[in-house]
Amino acid sequence: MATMNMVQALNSAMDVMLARDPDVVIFGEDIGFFGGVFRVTEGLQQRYGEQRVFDAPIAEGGLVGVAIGMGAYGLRPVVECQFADYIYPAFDQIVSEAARLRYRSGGEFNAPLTIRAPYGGGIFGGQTHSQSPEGLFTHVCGIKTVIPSTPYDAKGLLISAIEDDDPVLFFEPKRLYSGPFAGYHDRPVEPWAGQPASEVPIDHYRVPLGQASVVREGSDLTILAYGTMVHVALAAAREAEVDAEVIDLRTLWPLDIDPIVASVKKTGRCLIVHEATRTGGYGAELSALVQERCFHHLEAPIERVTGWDTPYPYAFEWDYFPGPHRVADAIRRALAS
Amino acid sequence: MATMNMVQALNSAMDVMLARDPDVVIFGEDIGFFGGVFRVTEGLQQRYGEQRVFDAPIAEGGLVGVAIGMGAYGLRPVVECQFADYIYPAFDQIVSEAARLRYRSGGEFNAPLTIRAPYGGGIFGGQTHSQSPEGLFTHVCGIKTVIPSTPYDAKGLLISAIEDDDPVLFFEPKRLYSGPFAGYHDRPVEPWAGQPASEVPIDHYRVPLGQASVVREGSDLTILAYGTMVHVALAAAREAEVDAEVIDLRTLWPLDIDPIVASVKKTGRCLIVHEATRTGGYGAELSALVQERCFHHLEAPIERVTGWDTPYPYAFEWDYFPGPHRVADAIRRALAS
Amino acid sequence: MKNRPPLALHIPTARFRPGDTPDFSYLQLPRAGEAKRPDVHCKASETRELSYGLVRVLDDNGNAVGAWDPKLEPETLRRSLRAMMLTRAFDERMFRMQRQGKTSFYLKCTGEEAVAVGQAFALNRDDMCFGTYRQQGLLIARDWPIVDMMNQIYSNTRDRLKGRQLSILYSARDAGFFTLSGNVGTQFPQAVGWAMASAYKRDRRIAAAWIGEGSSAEGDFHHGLIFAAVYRAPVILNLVNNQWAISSSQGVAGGEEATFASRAIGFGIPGIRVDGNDLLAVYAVTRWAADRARSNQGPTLIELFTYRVAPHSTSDDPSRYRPGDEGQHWPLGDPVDRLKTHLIGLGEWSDERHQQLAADLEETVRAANAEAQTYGILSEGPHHDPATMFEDVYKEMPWHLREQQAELARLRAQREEKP
Amino acid sequence: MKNRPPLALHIPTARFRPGDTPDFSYLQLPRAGEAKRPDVHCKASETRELSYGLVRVLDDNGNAVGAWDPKLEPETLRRSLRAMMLTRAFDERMFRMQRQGKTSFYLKCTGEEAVAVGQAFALNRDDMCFGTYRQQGLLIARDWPIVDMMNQIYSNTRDRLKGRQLSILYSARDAGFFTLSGNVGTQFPQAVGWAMASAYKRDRRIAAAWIGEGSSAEGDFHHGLIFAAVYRAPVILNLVNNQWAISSSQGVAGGEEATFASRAIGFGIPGIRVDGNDLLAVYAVTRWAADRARSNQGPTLIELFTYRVAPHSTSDDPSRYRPGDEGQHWPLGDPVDRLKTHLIGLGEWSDERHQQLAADLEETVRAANAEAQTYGILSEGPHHDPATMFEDVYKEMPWHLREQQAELARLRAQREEKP
Ligand SMILES: Cc1ncc(C[n+]2csc(CCOP(=O)(O)OP(=O)(O)O)c2C)c(N)n1
Ligand SMILES: Cc1ncc(C[n+]2csc(CCOP(=O)(O)OP(=O)(O)O)c2C)c(N)n1
Ligand SMILES: [Mg+2]
Ligand SMILES: [Mg+2]
Repeated sequence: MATMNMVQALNSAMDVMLARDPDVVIFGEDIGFFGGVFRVTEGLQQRYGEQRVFDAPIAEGGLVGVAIGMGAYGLRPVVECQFADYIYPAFDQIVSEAARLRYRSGGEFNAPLTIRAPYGGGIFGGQTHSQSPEGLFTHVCGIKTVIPSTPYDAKGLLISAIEDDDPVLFFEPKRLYSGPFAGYHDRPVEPWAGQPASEVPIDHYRVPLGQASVVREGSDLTILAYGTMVHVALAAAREAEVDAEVIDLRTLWPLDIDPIVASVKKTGRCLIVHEATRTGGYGAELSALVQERCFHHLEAPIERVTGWDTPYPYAFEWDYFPGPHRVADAIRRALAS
Repeated sequence: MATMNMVQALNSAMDVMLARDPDVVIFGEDIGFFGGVFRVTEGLQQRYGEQRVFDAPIAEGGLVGVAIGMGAYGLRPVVECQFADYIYPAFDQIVSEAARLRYRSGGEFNAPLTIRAPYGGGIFGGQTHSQSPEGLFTHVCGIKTVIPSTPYDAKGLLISAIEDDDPVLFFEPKRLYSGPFAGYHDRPVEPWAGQPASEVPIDHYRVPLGQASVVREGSDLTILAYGTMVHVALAAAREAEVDAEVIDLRTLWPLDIDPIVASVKKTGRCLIVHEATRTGGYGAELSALVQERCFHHLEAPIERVTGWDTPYPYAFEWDYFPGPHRVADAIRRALAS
Repeated sequence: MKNRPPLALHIPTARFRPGDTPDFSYLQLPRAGEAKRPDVHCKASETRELSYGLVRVLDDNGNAVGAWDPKLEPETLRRSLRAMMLTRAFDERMFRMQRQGKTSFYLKCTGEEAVAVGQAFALNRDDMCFGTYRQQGLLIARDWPIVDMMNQIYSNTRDRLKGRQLSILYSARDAGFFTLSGNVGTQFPQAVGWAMASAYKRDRRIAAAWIGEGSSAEGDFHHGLIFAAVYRAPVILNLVNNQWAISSSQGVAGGEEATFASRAIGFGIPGIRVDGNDLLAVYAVTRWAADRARSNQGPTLIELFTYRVAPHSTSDDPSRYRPGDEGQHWPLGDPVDRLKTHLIGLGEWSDERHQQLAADLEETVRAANAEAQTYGILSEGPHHDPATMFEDVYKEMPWHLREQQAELARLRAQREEKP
Repeated sequence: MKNRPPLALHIPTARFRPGDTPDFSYLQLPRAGEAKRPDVHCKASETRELSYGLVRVLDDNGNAVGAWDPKLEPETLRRSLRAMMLTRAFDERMFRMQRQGKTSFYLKCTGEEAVAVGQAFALNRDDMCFGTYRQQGLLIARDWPIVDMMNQIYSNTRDRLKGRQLSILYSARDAGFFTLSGNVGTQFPQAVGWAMASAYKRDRRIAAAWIGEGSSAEGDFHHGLIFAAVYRAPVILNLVNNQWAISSSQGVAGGEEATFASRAIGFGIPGIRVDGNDLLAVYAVTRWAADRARSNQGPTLIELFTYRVAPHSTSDDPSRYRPGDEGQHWPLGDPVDRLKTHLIGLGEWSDERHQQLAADLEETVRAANAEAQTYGILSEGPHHDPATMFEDVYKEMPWHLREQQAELARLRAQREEKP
């Protein structure tokens, strides 16, 4: 066990996998000698050499296309997309290729690659360093989408993602890299140290893909969240002083549906929160699924609290970010009706 | 007035706009001399010259990037993406650029471009000539998404799209090009001729963006559909012998919400149908919106009938396509509960 | 500069359209044997001239001349000829089958057979090929059973792709043939990645990728070149310039002012332009690039200069955009005829043997087609069980696909009940 | 070929890392004045040598030599010098403001000032520029009010971008400056489209685009070149090779084996490599390309060979990946010093006037900064009304954004009530 923030935990996951599996290679923009703009790959090139951890040209479509070919050969490439906002040039290679390889080849070829990308706001990065594009990928069959909310989960999930034989999109909540963040931007920054979830095994372990975790049991309503918003949801429940059940999805797709359905049937109320824009976001799918499966147990409309349907406006970060105040407000509304 | 199939109606829309507005230019793969693989631009280069209607290199990202620059100059480019399945290489230019230009420049620049793309199955085109990617774009703020279901609407909507000052994605249901199709693949093909909606004015007219149309009034349940599925929904209602209200969305986003809410409040039941894959599809947003706004009027769970969550499997087209039989089955289920 | 005329937009146009008489004399074709053959270990800059020229081995009389003559055994030449002829016979028959409605789509490589066949012979059997839909010759040259190819075209019960993939978009791992994509260009960086992996594993296998001149406008082409050049990947990057991309002439892809081979120059890798209808030249250039890649000298870009005699596909009607007889005017002839003439010139072949072989291949294809149809055809089946459409989306089927699989089963059962 | 060693993967590495002593002697730099200057109407092929060479006008003593000397008026030279010095002073102050927490992000172009400034002077005021985040010199050279730039950096009440856009990602239509994107490369095909539109309208304005050598790996770069070449768009495509892309050396972008200018060759357009720290050379080459574009000869690719003296941005720490003094070793000197020396050599400038100008500009920037801050700063405001964040997503605000705007208003009111 060691105390790790999320950056260290992710670094440790890749360290462990590089050590265990000679077929793991890691590449991306500035991830080699420099160790990545968020330092997530720091020291890995020095430890495992340039053949296994190296810088790549600035061409996300090339990164993923090349990784697909490596995967077809038999390697397990892990590529970093410097910001989730820059994943779009790779969209065709992800959607038309990585996601389709196994299917269209009748199982002859597959793309066991992991694409890591920091996502979400909270660092004053403006429109192009704050996006949450997960909803564009959960609509695409053939890929898995994973988002951790703690250092412990981050390492265990990333190891599972690298070992998985299907392509995995691994979005990292950059605002959680150095500490848990509940949306109180005006309070002093908390470090991970001291949080139970920052106690991370040094060695190999897995947090299985496709398993949600109930991070708070409760009876008043169910809150579905992932990434940064898990911490916001917990804070909001405290603010609203309700006995909320908070579920951290961890893997967005394939979704762990059973605990969600069980919880909503128990509480009769459901609130979905994410930072991504509202319309057509992943919250819509969650809302539809819960409505289809819990219709007769619902006592109030399923609510969504999300980012507004605008680009992430630089100077208005805290009016945009769906913080605890907004989530608490929605909780009260859900309980009132 | 003339009798037109959808190809002719779309061609007429561009013909009219080329004649009216010297700033309209049209380009894309094989759309010039040849007139497009679906003949939608047939004769336009001959009529308006190579300067205004021309072939472009096979690079969808380039097509859209170039169109954005033309739009910023002051033209109204209309680009054809040969199949919606090939729009992904242009994803970054659409999502990060066209959709953002007005916002990020404080209104100094905008991208008044129209992207046409045939979408959907029904022609044995396999995985890469059958896709319905609309759900990837309805999640993106700053763009409008339009899908016609008849020749009359196709022309009027395309004219509105070209005249619109925001970027518009215009998906054309390729299975409807030559005739209405209700999903009865084993019956003889019907032509548009004879259908009221094939009576199309020769001159300029608009079907406004953002307005749905109630194509069938009814009281038993509300069916939300667009494109090919409008015809399937009507047929399914007949099969199930129910008095369904069928709403053709025509513009997916910005959505015409009021008639939808009014209808569901009246019928108490809602069925959403689309050909696109289910998970995270546009149907999820429709389900969430209806549930949020009509919760207390709902007598049964909102149902979705969609394409399965797999690539479009070539040989199993008719097991994949959500035809009238499947929709009718869902109607009965909705009315039973 | 005041009274300078205003700006004007240049729009490239095809030289010949329906009604015109094709005249390719504007092509300055170097004579066969003229091109220099630099050492395999040379600096890329020493190959610059080759990207503007045209490597040709067979002269107009069918003699092999010059430094690029690969000096192949007659037996190898006969096997190459056979593979080209089989490819053509296969194409003809399958095209007819589509016209008869037995499948929905087919695509021929007529006139371009020397590309895939010549290159397949120059590569090792275990080198991985990332082709386009027009390299069926790779599978045939590697003796892949044509019945298996037909099974895919018919999506029948023996189709290894289980009816999921459009006709002709083959996948044959055991033939070193990567799963074909319907999206043009994507295979280019993938081939480079495969080659990088092979180098990383200190393997000896190389990769080869193909792309059409039209598709080379896609960003994937650029990404492939960059990664190949930066990491000196052991890969051969082939650009097949068959003059047409559906209805668009190669000028629309940037071929008006420069050769496609010269795209290599800006990346510091060799670019070689070769007569794609000359099997010996194709073999020699490919072999040069393969040896270079195997000796860690990195990638080569090869432009295969040829002509698309066939329509783009069964969905296409070339008479709408090019003269019907344009193919006959193509100055570089037909790859089968040229190799045949060469072999006869060597005294290693004859018209009789040629006719006999053609007849044998005709029969081979007929028999294979008859067999394949016993396993089903697209229009009438039988196919795989529709339930299999939910498999292989993921390695393990998640709950939602199991639900959808059950739902389909329920609906099908329902339909059986009341027809 | 049997006992050949196995394959191996080549990984490009930066020549110098922290601790190393930089030594740029490996760069074979042609002498100033050496490069030939072909006629503006020449065939692209006549410029090939220029894409491997380096156009230099100012020699080591600051004299202008050779055919490329643009023979600029002393007044133009002084205005260029002033623009470069103002750009540098502006950068220094804004960098400090970020360090003081008054904005969240800033990015300098130190050492590269001659690129944007020299090119701005070679273009017409109404030519449209599609720059990157490192061409702030374009705005300054076009006398755009620096207070307006600061208002954007501070996202204050006078920010024309209404607080929506990251610091320094300017938009200034009236200065012929296209809205900057955070996504590298996207502006390349856009500039080509703008130029095509200008040609289509028989206008006289041309477009210019900039991209970093690192970003030139993006498919957008390829798309820009293809469309520009195919339609002979009146556009200047500038690639700024400042040796670094954040921590990655230009080798990672493909610069090890070829110059970036030579990327033009494969498209049949001129490619010219120029000393980016030599304002006269930059001006001359840009002017050549502009005249060529204006006379319907199409695009030119210019590689501006320079060095990124500044950190990538305020978020960057170069000491982690390159020697701290690497910039001092750069053999092509500092653009400001070199132009200053040249002007003094002409007897048109002096150290005194230089110091005076530096002091004046210092004061200009200080005063502008003071003024801008009276309109607000990012960290403390005031900003535009948050309600404006819902505007300009679409031309007219749809119902869902009106609802969200009202919801935000309600929440903010709520917060006022109980702080
Ligand atoms: C990304 C993408 N865009 C467009 C298409 C449609 N399309 C299929 S083949 C083709 C022409 C390709 O021409 P070329 O690359 O020259 O290959 P050829 O057919 O001549 O062998 C086009 C435009 C596609 N399949 N994928
Ligand atoms: C599509 C995209 N990918 C990655 C990034 C992150 N990024 C910003 S600047 C930069 C380096 C660019 O280097 P270069 O093009 O050489 O320009 P320079 O900074 O040297 O001026 C990177 C990788 C981005 N902004 N956009
Ligand atoms: Mg072609
Ligand atoms: Mg750079």
